[in-house]
Amino acid sequence: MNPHLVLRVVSKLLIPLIVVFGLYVHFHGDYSPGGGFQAGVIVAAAVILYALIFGIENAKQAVPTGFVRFMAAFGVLLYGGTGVATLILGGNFLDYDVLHPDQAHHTGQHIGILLVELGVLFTVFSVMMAIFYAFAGRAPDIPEGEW
Amino acid sequence: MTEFDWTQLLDYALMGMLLAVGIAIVRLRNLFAAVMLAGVYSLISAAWFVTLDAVDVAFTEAAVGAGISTVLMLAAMLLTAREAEPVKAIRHWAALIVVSVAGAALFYAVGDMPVYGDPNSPANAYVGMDYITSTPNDIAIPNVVTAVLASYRGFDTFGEVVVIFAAGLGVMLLLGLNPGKKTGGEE
Amino acid sequence: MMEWANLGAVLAMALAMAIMLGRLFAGPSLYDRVLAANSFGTKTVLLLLIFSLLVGRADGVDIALLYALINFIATIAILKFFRFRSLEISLAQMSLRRAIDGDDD
Amino acid sequence: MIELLAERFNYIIVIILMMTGLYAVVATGNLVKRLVGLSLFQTSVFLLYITIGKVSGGQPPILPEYSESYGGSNAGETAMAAASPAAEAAEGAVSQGEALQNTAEAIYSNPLPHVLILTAIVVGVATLAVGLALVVRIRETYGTIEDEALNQADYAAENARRSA
Amino acid sequence: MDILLLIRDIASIALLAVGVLFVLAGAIGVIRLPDFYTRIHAAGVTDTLGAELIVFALMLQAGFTLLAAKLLLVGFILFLTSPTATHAVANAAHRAGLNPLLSRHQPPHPRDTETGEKS
Repeated sequence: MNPHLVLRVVSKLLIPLIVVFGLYVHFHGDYSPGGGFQAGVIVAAAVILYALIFGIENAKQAVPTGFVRFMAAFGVLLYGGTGVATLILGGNFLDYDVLHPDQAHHTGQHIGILLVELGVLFTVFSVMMAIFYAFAGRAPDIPEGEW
Repeated sequence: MTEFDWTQLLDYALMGMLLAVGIAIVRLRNLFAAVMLAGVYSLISAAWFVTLDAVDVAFTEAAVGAGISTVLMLAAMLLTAREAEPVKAIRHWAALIVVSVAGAALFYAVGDMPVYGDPNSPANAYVGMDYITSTPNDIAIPNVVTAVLASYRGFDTFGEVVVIFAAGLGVMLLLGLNPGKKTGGEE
Repeated sequence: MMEWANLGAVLAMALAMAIMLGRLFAGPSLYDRVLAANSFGTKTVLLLLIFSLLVGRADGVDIALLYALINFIATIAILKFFRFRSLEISLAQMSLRRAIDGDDD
Repeated sequence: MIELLAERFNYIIVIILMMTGLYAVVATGNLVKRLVGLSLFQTSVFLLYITIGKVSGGQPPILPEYSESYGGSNAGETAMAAASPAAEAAEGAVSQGEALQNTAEAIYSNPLPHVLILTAIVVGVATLAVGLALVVRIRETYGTIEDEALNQADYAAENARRSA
Repeated sequence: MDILLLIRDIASIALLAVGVLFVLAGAIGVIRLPDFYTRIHAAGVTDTLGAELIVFALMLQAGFTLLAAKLLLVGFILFLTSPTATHAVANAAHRAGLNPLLSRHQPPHPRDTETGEKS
């Protein structure tokens, strides 16, 4: 019998839970503690748990390195692009009020904050994953005697 | 404030544990234990952040310090060494002198700092509190920290995101994002 | 009355954490330390839960939830790193390899 | 003197932790241990900022939800402001500990340090990763991460280059 | 109505007290028991039960709110992760060849001393 059956079953239960919790933290960040930074780290932690239990190769199939590389840049671009969009629409850089005509509810602010936090989420998640892949993919060359 | 605030006891307990863990990290030579204690250290500091009303910071510290940072340090340690060399006596004493001089200088400055929890201290009296009063009118979201982070100081956060991206890029350049199995050192 | 009970529970949790720290420092083997760290995390979760109800903020519960998850990940990570010395090999493969190579540890 | 220090206990803790981290950075030759010390130091700076931003009797800087004004599509800004005390009262029913701190009006802690530290933590772990990556490369090149051994290896290489 | 509240409070306090007792007993067991495998009993078993009891006590205090749902989630996650982590630790220690302390008063068998934990 596989001795790690328990771990595998429990992680299969937990990983979706962690991802959903991360997304909750992200999208509920306006009303409770949370936001892009935290959510990115939490989602990355879920993938790291997957990699720990099921192996790096499987994790790289789930979240490919090309995707990670792309998303890290895309997040920064999304953030900067939001700023440029407000600039084009006639406001200041990152002045979100111009994004939506509804000024009474500050809908523009909500849209802007959501976009910006989404950019933060992508970048933080991708950078954490990239760092993890970079460290974990290397084979250790410590001689066995040192352990 | 006439009544003694009993939750203050919790602060003291957490502080004591923080100190104990910090000193233990420095004294331990086994890097595994040191890294594990570093995770515990950030767990305690995050618990203290909760009592200090900084729930967002506690969130981040818990996720980063106890999760990602521990995994990273373990991975790096795995690639480098497991045991630290003992500190030489001369370095120990030199470091103690440096630390005590710097600590004494900082300690001397403590008297000029504002009292703990002072609502009128320079840090709390001006712009920080303005954010709280103006957020309902300007941004209309309840979490002031998110409002300041993403809207008032959006440009600042943009810089931080670029820094994170640059750091990730640096790691990718140094170690390679997709290293083969043979790049472990024997070339 | 309720507040005092909660306060006592919080302080008891802090005491339990402090005791756990003792095992964490002393711990003769590494597994003792891992066990103590894991248990410490559970107690921190409980401390945060009780504290957030003590002061009447629901926010602490989210953080406690996160702790419970992250603590598990950290424990698994430490065990895996210590046991298999590499991240490359998954746990599932490891038992296979062990069966082929024979139990060398 | 005692009272002066007792009112500023947070700075004392922060200074001791900071010096602990500094000791680890200065004294140990192991580069990974140094980075651990650096992160200790970093955490003490975070604590300094957060303790400065704490207001006694304060709450986390999350305003009571004005969810009514979100739900009602035609509610204006004034309704938003009016709804907030009601929501706060509703929240007070949940909160058990109101009796412990009798705050008539909600006091909030300073959100600005929280924002600064929030980003600093994530940036801190990213830069820590860069440092660890450098250490890994050093280990692969030199075969050691103790700084004295690294110096000796450098001297040896320099001498070999000169004599050649 | 008032009496119901009182019953709820008393039930909550009782659960809290029992839970705290379990957790404290576990902590004392971890520091006092002689070897790893006995300590894992103290830590693993009492932590799970104590945590669940405390979470239920807090749920009684919270009433039927979102807070109670979150507390239930925390309880569920602790219920999953705490035994799993303990199992993983015990499994790893066993496979690494850490031997249980069989008797306190006799010297250990020579076979045990040479295959001890390598750390």
